[in-house]
Amino acid sequence: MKLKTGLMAATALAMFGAPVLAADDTLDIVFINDGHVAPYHVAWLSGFEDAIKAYDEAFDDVKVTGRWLSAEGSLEKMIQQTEVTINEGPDVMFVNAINVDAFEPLVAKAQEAGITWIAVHSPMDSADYSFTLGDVVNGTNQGLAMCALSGGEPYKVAIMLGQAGNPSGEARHEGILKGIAACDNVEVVAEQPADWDTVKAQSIAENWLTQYPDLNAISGVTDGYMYPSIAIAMNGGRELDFYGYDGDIPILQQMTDGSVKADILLSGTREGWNFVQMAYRIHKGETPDKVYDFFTPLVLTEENHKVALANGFPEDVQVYYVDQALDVAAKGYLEFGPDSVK
Amino acid sequence: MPDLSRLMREKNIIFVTLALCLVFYMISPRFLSLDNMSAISRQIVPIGLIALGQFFVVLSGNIDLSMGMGSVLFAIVLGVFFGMTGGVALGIVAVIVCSLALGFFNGMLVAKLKLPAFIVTLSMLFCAQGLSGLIIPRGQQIFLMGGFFRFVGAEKFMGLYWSFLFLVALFALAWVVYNHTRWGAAVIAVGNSEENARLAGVNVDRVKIGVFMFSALCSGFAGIMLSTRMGFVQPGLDGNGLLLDGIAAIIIGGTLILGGRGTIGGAFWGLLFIGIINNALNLLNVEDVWHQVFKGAVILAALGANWILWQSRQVEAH
Amino acid sequence: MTERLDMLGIGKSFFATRALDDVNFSCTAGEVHALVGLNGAGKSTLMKILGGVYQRDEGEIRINNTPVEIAAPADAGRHGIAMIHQELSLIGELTVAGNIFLGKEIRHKGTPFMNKAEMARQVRAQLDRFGLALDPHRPVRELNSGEKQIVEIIRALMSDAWLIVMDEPTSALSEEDKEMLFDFIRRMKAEGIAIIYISHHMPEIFGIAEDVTVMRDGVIVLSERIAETSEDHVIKSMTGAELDQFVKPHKQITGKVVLSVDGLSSPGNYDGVTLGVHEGEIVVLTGLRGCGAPELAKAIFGLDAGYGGEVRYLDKTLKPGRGPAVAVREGMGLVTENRDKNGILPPLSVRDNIALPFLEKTLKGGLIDGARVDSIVAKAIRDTSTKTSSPDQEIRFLSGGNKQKICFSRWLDEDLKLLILLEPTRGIDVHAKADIYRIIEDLAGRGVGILILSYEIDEVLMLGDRVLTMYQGATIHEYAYPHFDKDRMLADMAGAGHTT
Amino acid sequence: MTTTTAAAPPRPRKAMDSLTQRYLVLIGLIVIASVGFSIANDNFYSLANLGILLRSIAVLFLVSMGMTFIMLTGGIDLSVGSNVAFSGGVGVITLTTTGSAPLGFAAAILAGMAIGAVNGVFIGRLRLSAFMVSLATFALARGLALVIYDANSINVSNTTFLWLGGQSWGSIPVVIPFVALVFVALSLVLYRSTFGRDVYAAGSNINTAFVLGRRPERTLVWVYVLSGALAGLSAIITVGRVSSGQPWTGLYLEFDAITAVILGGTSLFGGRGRLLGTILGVLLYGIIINGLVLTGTNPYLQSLIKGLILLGVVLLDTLVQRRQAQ
Repeated sequence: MKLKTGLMAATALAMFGAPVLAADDTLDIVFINDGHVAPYHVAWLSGFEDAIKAYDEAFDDVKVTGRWLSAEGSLEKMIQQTEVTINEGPDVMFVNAINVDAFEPLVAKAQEAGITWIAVHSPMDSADYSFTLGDVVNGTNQGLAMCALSGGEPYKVAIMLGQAGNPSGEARHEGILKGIAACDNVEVVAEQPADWDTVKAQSIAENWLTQYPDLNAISGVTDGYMYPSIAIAMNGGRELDFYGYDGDIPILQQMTDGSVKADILLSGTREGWNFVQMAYRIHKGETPDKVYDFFTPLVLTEENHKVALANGFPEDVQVYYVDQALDVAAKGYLEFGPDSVK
Repeated sequence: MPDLSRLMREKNIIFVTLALCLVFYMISPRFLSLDNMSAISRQIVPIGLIALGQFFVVLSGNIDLSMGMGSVLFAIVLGVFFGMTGGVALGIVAVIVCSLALGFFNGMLVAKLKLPAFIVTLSMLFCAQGLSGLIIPRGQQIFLMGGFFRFVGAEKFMGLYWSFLFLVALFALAWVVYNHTRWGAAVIAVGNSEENARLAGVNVDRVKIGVFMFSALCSGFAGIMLSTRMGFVQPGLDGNGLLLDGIAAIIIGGTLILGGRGTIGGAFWGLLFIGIINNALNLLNVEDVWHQVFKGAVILAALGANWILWQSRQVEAH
Repeated sequence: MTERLDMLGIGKSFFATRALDDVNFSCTAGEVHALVGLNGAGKSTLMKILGGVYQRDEGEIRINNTPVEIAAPADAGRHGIAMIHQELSLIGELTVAGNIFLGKEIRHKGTPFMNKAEMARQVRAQLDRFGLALDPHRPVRELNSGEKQIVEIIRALMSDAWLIVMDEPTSALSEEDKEMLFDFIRRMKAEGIAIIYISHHMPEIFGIAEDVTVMRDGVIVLSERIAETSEDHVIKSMTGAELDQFVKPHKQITGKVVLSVDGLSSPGNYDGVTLGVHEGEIVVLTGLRGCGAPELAKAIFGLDAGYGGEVRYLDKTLKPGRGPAVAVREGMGLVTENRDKNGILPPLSVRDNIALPFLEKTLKGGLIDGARVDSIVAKAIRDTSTKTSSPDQEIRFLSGGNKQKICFSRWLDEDLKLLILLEPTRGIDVHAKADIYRIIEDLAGRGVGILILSYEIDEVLMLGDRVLTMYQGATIHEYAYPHFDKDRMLADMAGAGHTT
Repeated sequence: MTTTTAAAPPRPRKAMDSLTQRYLVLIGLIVIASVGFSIANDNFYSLANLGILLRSIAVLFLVSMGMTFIMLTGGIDLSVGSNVAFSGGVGVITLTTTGSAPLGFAAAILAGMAIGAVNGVFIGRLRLSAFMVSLATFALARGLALVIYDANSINVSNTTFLWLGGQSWGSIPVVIPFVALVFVALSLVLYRSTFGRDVYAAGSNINTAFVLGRRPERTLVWVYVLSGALAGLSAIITVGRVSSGQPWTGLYLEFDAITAVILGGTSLFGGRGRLLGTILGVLLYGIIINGLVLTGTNPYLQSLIKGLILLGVVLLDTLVQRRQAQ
């Protein structure tokens, strides 16, 4: 009956997406994202949905409503969705713009209509707030971890990139290279963009394993690449290290048995919850930093952290151990739930 | 003289494929390594299944656009059942049942209501795409771990992947069915002239329903193979890419898109051709942006080459 | 026991039209029963009911006095009824044997696999029986139309049929092939097979049939033993009235030369043909099928490129491979022999079908003047007495004769200088034929040069101002009206006295 | 039962032209969808929203009109979506290097026509399968777009270049009257020019068209060039819309266009259909699909609805016609 409930839920969403029921105080949040398909997106959007529900239930004085829209990768669609949304006048808009320049006129229009605009990931000067990730720093941490865990021997790594030209992907890439540069035994033997596409990632991983019989590790700018890479290596009976980015729960779960060495705890769920928390705080009159940096620690196992520290990994880098990371990733409310603002 | 033109077509693609191999080998000797050959053999399995199913549909004068998204849907059906039961058997049964049902539905609409196959299967493409996201809770990915997936996806028999052996076995079976059973002759007849086939006593409706059920079943198999290769399933996989590669394979292999003419051998070589191009572009580190250019140009070149060959044959005939 | 078929009180309606009304038809094994009638008289409908293609609304079909149901073509086969359809109903991509056994392939015992060797052997045996050299393994698309007809007949024979329906079997056959066919039919008769023979051709019918049944407007108007009737009587029953005979008007050819062809050659098709067509003159090319005349006509029009020699039209030399567009712009027109393949535009209206070649002439300010098109179309319909409910009617719903008239009416505007006609009356009935002859003479009277290819000797004699006989690609003799010699012409066509 | 023999059953007295009937069905569905949306959401049919909606389907209008010409010839053009990206890229690069908006416009349209010409020559002159040829150019044009953009987007600030796609007069985007203008022009071409009649003729029976001296092989080339030109025009509008050139723009746009044209009653087999049907098809498709997109319906549900509408309309049409035939 999953299909039926899914249908009904979706229909309900379509029909009553923006209810205008009168309540004393309302907070309507719209999140316009560039996609809905990648595992990170899925976690992100469901974290957002869950948080909306939780906040609405937790606070009697405010009616919290919200919905997400997916532009399915099309800038054009995103602009239309933004225009329609501005017309409907929510309180807060999170926009993960595919191209920030195209949105400047819309930011002005939204602010005219009294809507708080929060630019997601790529900061905008004109926006009320920007929600950022610190991609270069995170990438550097991944690279540093690679150095520290490679064991000093010659270590060959292949890096799977985002879509060419994508700012997030390029910042992460830059960071990773910066981190790797800290030691000289790690050699980047191949780099290829997989366009955030898991299937493409699979072919690339397959070819790498053929082409570089002595490959030691695969690093990626998203955990989406890790799933097929791990499957391919496992099927091929190859022992490889993986360095992920995103904090997807299934990848975190693969850290304890060893194949995934390090990950960056963005976690879509956490980010979704953090959005709602941020919107609620703003609604209650708080003013966060204009550029709000999402707290994204590095994830390692405890042993590996110790090994890394012994190999000169900087002590000031914040590290979560796997259990803790899994906990906050699965339960976004631990960090960003209603209790965090009460 | 046994069907010279057919032979020419098949040989044509064989030569082109071998020449391509040589070129790639000269650029990167690793291309012809055993490892890479077996990697190609595994990569082509889902496309091959799509191509094989599509072959009979196209032969009968129809087209099945729902095969690519269908295979994504069926991979997810398998995943959903695996998630619920933790086992594979029920999931595979479900995939087979669902795919046959989809094929039957397509076939009925085409055969009985006389709707164009293009329209019916285009709408099924959209429906499959939608359902693939709706039957999986919140569109999440499902991990498929365990003996079956490892076995099909990674185990070898005499140096060849089981999945590739399955594909080859299916092609062989299809070859026998196509060349040595009444059904094969009936499909050709329907593709040539529905009216004439009907007059000769061929049950045209049953043939049409049959080819659509077979193509849907193939997309079911392709879905299973996709899932074993990836180790996980998720909606939003690029089914249309698979579909278009599959169609390209059989057309390059000499199947007439209007139906009525084609060979299984040709389809297989066309498949290798597509598989080799896909693999080589990655392996030779061709810059990503050039992949599509190269692929489009190669298909155009293959079409042009076929045309020149055809022209020269026309001249000979005079 | 002698098998017999009775169709009793058969009725069939399509929508509001009564196609068959209380039709009684019988035939017996060992005899040929001719079924004749104009196009649309209902004979094909009747046979399609017998063949399981259509379902009857009323009546009963009995075989040997037992009522039977024929719901699908396969049922007809089970009852020993085989059909040879007017349009060849073969599958080009299958082999001769594959076609003959389509739908009833022989299998290896206990397996689903076909026994191709056995099927080929059986076909071989049948072919040998009639002394035919044809490879059972050849794909049918490589055969010529005579060979295809043979395959159709062998298929009917091998289906163990006791009754074979032949729907205008000679329409695509050469004279030699026709003789072979009649030989076939006689032998089948001797073997106790019943044949229903549909044809327009009186000589064929009176040469081979024992019975004749005439249909008109969905009812049977005559059913007689051949011995007890006459050609005139049969024709009168078909048309329901005296046929107003077409009489060739007398005329004097004085105009300029429109077309002159000099030493035209194309290897394997025609060789060194020289001819000329004057204004207002009707020149007829005739011969047997395969004589090269249609290829010649197509080359003149610009459809074929690979020829040597010269084509001069209105004092200009036409280059090979120029395509027909040049010729059409200069007032040349062509009516092809195969309407459905390249004569009509099926989804389009009568208006669009007629207007297409002369659209450029109706332009006003760069746009098509609809009123002008309408008036030209209306005139064309009137002049050819085409029967259509309106110019907006889609052409595919018209009868063969009316479609053919539309193929003519496209060219009737005043700029036409030369009209090439390939088998202008193929497959149309006597009424439409007379109309078409009249149209041709009218055009000639207006000064249009006309080049006709015809295989029907009576038509040749009736229409030609000048007749050229052809044999194996070469012109044999030229005859000028009224000095026609039918016997010599036939001898020319058959290659008598011709050394190769 | 279909039969092409001379003894085809006479046609029933036609109650209504089958295309007219399809148009009534479409209009009915458009009305139902409109009412449904305005009940569900007060804001949906505000003038501003209507403007956004129409603008969002402007490109689909243009591309679908080109596709109508192509499908009237019995062909198909899978390359239009990629072509929008490619010709946009050429236009934007020309604009940024020369700084001249008119040159940019010309370059975009010429680039679109170039891809169309490749299609046209292979399909019209060499008589190769339209499906296959345009499948190849589908990959080729997308690849070229990625190459010339180097997979990056390029920002555009030239106001002249952005005018067509970006400017609005009040709530009415400039592009809407522009699309209407193109519709009128193309209608004149299709119904009142010899080229238009040749399009129908080539799709009805290419052999006959050839014998009648209509040069259908040329007609085919020009039809694909026209579709390419419309893709180029769409590219200009798209760039104006998003004030940048995007290499991935127009992905699978051809599927939407084909769907809209089929909805509009144009036959896949050529020779039958009208531009008006395509307009209605795009409107229905646009209102429902874009309505759902803009209001944030689950994208998977959108796909499902898309499929069901396509199947539903065609099925309804067939059933109604069958009923009339009885």
